[in-house]
Amino acid sequence: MSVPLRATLPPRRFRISVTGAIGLALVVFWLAVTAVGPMLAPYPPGRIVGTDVLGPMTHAFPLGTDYLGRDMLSRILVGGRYTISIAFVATFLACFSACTLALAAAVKGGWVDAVLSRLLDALISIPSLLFGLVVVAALGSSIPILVLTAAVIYMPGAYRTARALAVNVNAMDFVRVAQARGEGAWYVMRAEIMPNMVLPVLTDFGLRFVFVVLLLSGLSFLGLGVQPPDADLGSLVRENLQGLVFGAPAVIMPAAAIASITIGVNLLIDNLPTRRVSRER
Amino acid sequence: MNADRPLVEVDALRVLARDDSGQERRIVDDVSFSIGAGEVVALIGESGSGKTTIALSLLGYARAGCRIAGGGIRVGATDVRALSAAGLTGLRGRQVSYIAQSAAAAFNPSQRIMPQVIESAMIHRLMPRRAAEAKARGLFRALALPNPDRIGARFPHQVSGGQLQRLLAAMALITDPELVIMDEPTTALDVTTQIEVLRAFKAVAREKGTTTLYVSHDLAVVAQIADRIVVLRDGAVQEIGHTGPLLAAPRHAYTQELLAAAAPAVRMAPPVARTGERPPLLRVAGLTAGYGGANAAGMPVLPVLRDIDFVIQPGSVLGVVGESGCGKSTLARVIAGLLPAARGSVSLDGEALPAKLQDRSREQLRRVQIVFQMADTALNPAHEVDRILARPLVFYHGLRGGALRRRIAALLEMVQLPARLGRHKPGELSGGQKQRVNLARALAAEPSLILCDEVTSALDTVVGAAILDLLAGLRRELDLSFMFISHDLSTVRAFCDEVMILYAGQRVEFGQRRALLDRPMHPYSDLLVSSIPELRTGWLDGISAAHLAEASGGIAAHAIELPCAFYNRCAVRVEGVCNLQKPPLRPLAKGAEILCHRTEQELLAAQSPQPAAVLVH
Amino acid sequence: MTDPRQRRLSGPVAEAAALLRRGATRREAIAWFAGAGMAAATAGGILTRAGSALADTPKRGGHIRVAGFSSSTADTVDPAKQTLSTDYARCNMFYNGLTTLDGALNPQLALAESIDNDKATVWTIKLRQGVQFHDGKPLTSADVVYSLTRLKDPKVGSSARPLAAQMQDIKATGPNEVQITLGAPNADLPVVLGTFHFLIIKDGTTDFKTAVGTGAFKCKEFTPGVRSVAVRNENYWKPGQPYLDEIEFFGIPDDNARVNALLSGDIQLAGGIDPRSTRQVQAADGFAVFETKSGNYTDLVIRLDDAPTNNADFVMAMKYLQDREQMRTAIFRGYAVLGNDQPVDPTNRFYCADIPQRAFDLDKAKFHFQKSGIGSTAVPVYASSAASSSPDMAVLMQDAAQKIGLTLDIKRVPADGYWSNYWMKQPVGFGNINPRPSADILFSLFFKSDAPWNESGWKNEKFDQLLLAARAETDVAKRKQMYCDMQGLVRDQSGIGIPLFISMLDAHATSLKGLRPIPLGGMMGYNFAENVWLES
Amino acid sequence: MNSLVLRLIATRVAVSLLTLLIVSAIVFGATELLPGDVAQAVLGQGATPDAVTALRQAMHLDQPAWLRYVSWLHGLLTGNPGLSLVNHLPVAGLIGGRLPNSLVLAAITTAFSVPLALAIGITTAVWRGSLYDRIASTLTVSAVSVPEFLVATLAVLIFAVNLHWLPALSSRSGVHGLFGLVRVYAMPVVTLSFVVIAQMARMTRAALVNTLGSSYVEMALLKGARPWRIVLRHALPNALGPIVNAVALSLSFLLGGVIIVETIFNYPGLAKLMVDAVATRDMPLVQSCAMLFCLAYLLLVMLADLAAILSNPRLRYR
Repeated sequence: MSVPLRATLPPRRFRISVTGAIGLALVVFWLAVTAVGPMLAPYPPGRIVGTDVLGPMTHAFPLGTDYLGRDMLSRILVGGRYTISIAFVATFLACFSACTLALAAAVKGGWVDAVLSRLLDALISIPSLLFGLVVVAALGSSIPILVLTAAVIYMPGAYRTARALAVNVNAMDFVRVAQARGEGAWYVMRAEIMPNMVLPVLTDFGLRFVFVVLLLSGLSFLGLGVQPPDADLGSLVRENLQGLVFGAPAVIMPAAAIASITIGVNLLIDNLPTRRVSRER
Repeated sequence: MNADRPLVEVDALRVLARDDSGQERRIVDDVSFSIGAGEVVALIGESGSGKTTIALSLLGYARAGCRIAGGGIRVGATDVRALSAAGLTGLRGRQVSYIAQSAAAAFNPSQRIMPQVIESAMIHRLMPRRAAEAKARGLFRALALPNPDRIGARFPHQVSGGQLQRLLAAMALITDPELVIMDEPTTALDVTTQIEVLRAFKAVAREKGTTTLYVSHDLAVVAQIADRIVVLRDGAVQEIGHTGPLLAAPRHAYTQELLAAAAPAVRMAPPVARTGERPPLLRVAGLTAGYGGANAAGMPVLPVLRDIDFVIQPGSVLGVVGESGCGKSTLARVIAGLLPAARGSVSLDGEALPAKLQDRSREQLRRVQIVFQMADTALNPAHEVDRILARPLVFYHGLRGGALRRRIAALLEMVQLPARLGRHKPGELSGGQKQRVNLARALAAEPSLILCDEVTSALDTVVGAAILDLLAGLRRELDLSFMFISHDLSTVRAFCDEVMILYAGQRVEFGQRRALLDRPMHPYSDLLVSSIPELRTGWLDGISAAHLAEASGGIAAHAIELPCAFYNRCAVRVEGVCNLQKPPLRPLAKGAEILCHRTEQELLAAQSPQPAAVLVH
Repeated sequence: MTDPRQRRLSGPVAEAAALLRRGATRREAIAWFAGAGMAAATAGGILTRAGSALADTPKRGGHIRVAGFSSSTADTVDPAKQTLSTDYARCNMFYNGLTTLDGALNPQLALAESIDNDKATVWTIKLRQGVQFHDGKPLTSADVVYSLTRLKDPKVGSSARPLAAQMQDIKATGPNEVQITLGAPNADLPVVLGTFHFLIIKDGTTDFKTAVGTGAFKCKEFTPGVRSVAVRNENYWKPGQPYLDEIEFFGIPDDNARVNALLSGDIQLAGGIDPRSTRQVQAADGFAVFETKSGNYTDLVIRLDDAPTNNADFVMAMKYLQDREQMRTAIFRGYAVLGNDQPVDPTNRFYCADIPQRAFDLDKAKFHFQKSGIGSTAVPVYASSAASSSPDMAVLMQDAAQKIGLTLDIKRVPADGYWSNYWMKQPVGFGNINPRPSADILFSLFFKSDAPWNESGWKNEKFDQLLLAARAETDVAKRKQMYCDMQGLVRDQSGIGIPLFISMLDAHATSLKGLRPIPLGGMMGYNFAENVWLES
Repeated sequence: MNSLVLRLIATRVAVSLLTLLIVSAIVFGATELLPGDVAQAVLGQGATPDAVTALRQAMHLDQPAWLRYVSWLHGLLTGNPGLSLVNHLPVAGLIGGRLPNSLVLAAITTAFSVPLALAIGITTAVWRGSLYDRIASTLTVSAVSVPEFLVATLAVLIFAVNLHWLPALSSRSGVHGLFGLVRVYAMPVVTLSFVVIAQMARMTRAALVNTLGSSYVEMALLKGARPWRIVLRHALPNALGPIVNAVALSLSFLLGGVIIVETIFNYPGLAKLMVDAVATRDMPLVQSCAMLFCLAYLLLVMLADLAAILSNPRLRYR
């Protein structure tokens, strides 16, 4: 038998590429903002501190002022925490529950798979807008409900991806070995299959994270969102949209913040030091 | 061109590969050899010897992560290393063509065969499409492919593996290249199929005078086809010589080692006491199994095994032999409980095992362990070796803490692995190491019976031999029983006490190991045994016509449902009997049972005695 | 997504309805009418069109595209079922009422040639001669009877039904004469007839896929939620009008999109723009902001009928927490007039300038807050874009409250369903009240103890007595004093905080001429169509 | 075609129909959960209890939910989804007026974005690991991470307000010729493409990278095939299944998920119709729109699956 050579360049172990490092830096930066940002805010995010609305960058207001004359830097620092923590938790919930269901569908197969797949197909096909409206109307608005809504909206999509992965891993012999050992379904799902789909699930997580960040401003528009005076980054862009004409930092800065968060997360995930799942054949 | 000058010259070739840590290391180092026009040269070596890398470098190609770093490669008048990207596309498929190991993977599954076969002729604009197709049909004929006029219209999945391999040869030959590279072209094939493919290759090469570089790990195969042999190890040439002398009198120690591994020694346990007071460990009776749910008669829609009976005595090893698709892996899965049988019973120490996994007790599960063929897929790539071994210890024996660690260390020692490997993941281990971990995991359960499914098939001969040694040692030390599944008769012969031969889901022969050595045999067993290439030149050319006809027959459709599954290929079949009546179970004087209408005498008359050279016993 | 600014304009109709429901006596009604400065109507004299002091001479021809702030499948050209300002604007193109309201909200005759009454109970209306519907049928009393009677039908589901129900009998007394008998006297009937729902349709009309009226424009196309195209009615009864040949009217719910459509030249008039967009409009060449000062206000509503907000000190603290000046500049860019926690705006003749303006005063707020004993309990404040700008106002108050140690927990809820689910149902919230024609109507609808929309649940006997007395009082000076007292009572005792009166803002191309404010709403009280022209 | 393929197709269609039934129950249930009803919505600020009751009776809202569900389902099946509660026009007509607009927008966006996404996906897969790959991958993620209302508004400000090249509003009426079509649709289509391209491109890349690593691609290379021939003839046809699936998922967004674009460009499509209907609690319209979106989604996913089945010769020819 000949030496099996990998078809792709092997990644360097414990080393991260330049793009990955950029991603890591962005993510670390935003995690720091999430952790301590609001403490660094020079002004309360709800206070009108400038006489100029949608004002330019000045010494007093490094990122300008918003449509009411509030300090944008403070608002972004606070909004960043909301956006990141809500989007992260919601995406995590979506991906986690999707993986759990997908694993159950793959391992149990048969009617469990059929029922889950049909139900989630039905759920994914319902416009998220209608879903959001119904949730707001029926359950009211709070951060936990916001997180759950975003999670439920993106869960079926994540399920589709995760199920395909889980079915592939489930076909591997080591799963048969575990089953022949007498392991229960939960162990097989958790310990045998899950570790082998972490990476592609993370990639899916990255893109879904972007969608959730953007969904927040949409849901906030429906009245399901972060409560004033605070606002998530998407809503900051939206509420200052009038400033776009003047190129006001109040609209450009939060948009740049969203872009840097999402790009950072995706760069990092795409450049994670990968582990070979199996030798190439 | 100078007539004395060889067609191909490789001079001081050096290929580098980047490993996981980003370091470059030499995988081919200072390799030089030449191939004369019309000559067949074999590159032989084990995994990691660099033989495929060298072969590919003749096409100016290095796989991703590798690069040709130095040396000269000349094919005909072309300096391969000096070629531009466009020059390389002109070389590939035109001057030098390539036959890959797995034809099934080398064919594009979404295209019909003909356009793929003539693709290089089209790319290089050598001839009009019609002419190319006509030429391809000619090659199909020359390669003894069935239905040469229509096989091109089929899709790859509609054609058998042996046929695909020959179609791949046609693909390589369509442009009349100066050099053909065959990379392990028969390794993935069953032995009976290998014969016809090898013969077809050889016939065409001889007829066309094709210059060939034949890459293989199998000395016996190479002996049939090569004029000269280049022995490689770790990317360096060990020995170059003409085939006959090299096989007869290997000079280099490594070549000698290879030759020794090709004819494995028998690893016999002390004969099992057959006093009869111990009941059989495993009894399988009337077993029928398959896939796709049950039909109205309670039979599986896709039956794989039919009416299998056998026993395994405590401490003995049963070899299960057969070609791909005969149901031997399914048998292991049924015994392990992964696939519930449709009919029949499996009992362990006289106690019936429930068909379904869920119904078996943990103790029952513990006593029967299965070891899969592909250690790659059988070991969870996400877990470290320690964790893989710890799980059955915790699960079955409830070990914790220091006891657990000590037991893991003991297991690693038992399979002769260094303890530090415990912290590695399977992806970082070699094939042999992985297979040892695979075994150690089964041993961790302290089972009574281990089902070994082709555990050496994916390994190099030398590595596989070491695994066999390990198994034999374990068997002695631990009083284990094995069911040893293999398509490779020589390993079975070397390790097993009893042998069962399956054909299309039917047990055609069952007996002591001698059953594989002593005549007469079931006609299929005979075909199987005599199809193993012998380590001498001229074996291939000496195969009888009858043998060849049987070898190229191919398994009949729905063979398992026929009274005798082998009927359509059998040289000694009785029309009107074999195709209508179920053959009787016939005990033979050598102590085996066969499923055949022919009597022992009839069979003995039909079978030629085996050449003594192979008989190691 | 639902347009945040979408709100149900009930208009004068509803409050007049409430007035009648309450059972105004003839005397009361007449007094109210007189108070509104419309004594001439009781004399039955001919009302004349207000002379317009127009600098420019109208030009004929041209077509414009106009965008309102909403658009939905609920768009209708059935006058009885109008709910949104876009409906009003559209119906005013196709239909006429018997009267119309002018820039001072006085009724002027339209399809009516004369209106006479007997004790404000039996009203005789003579119709203008020679008026034709768009299909050529002449206007007759049957059309008027049908249009008005229809409003009373519960199956029609008009929000003007309660009001129309007071017209006990509507009958034709001749081909051009209609007699309306009211259940109780109401001198205000000419005003009522000039409001949006009382436009006249053709007798027997049940299908409103298109509009056939007597209006200045004919309906060429109408697709609910998409657009309508109005083309000039050559036979319009007002000589010389309309000026335009065609008006395409549709809704652009997105504020920015509406302004951008105007600035890119796609439309010539954008209705209801955000104060924040005025800078962009003014910065652009050839565009102008059209401001209509009105009594429109967004108010802080504190329910007085339940704990914990039935606490006078808490209410007072909240009133002092309104930084009116900052709201005016930051939220409304100056397009608002300071309010004084009472609903009568400075343009109203009964506005009481003597009451001292309540200022933003943290010290007083703190004093009252500490006295209230609310302590550190967070007080939820419901805000919604349905009550325009209320989330921003809430944010400003929250910040101020924080400085005195009061925690306001803002609950921003969807505009969708706000009026039925949150308004007047939460202890602290916001409302939005559209312009009303008179102080009496405002007080009667929103502040009297038994008012249908007594937002804060305020009950004050003295106020109720004053309100009834003022309605009956004919001495203007005395009456003014009464209204002054009432304004003072509301300011100091009700649970309502009115920081500002908000101007209605539209934006238009400067080539569009003839826009004059009518405080009933933006876009000339939604009756711009027949009054504007394009300058070439 | 053989019986296996027919059976697979039949199963797939049956599954879709079953899902649609589940969806109808969910949609009906969800709309029932919306508080307030059309009577309240119609009356708005002026909703008093007696007025609401009267209007509710007039609209048959007092019937039990299951009865309305059954009659609604029956109506749907017989092609008669009923009358709008708000303006009493047939729902079918209201939807029929908007559907062509939505379909045209979706079709043009598809025609623009799918080739672009495939081109990005293919080129990044072929040059994987290169600088181009990294830049293109980052750009596609950036594109999807910019809120679409920002993209749309910026486009309007630049191309309509400042340059006057394109109209700020997109209306299909009065559009003449290809140039007119391009003018009207340029901005909405580009905005939507920002949203859908990223996922399609990423999935295309992933699927292609997978097949580009296979033996038959290496074999084609060793036959002397040039890169584009390898990609188009050998890799792409085998990656078709996952690609078509990703395209279908992205396209399903183009019917119901385009509310922001419809709002900003004032384009009279179905998404806006449904939002209006929700605001006015016009349930027959909400339900029919929702069902239409679900149907479109299921149809697209089903077509993708069927395409995957039919493009696989292993299933077609046995």
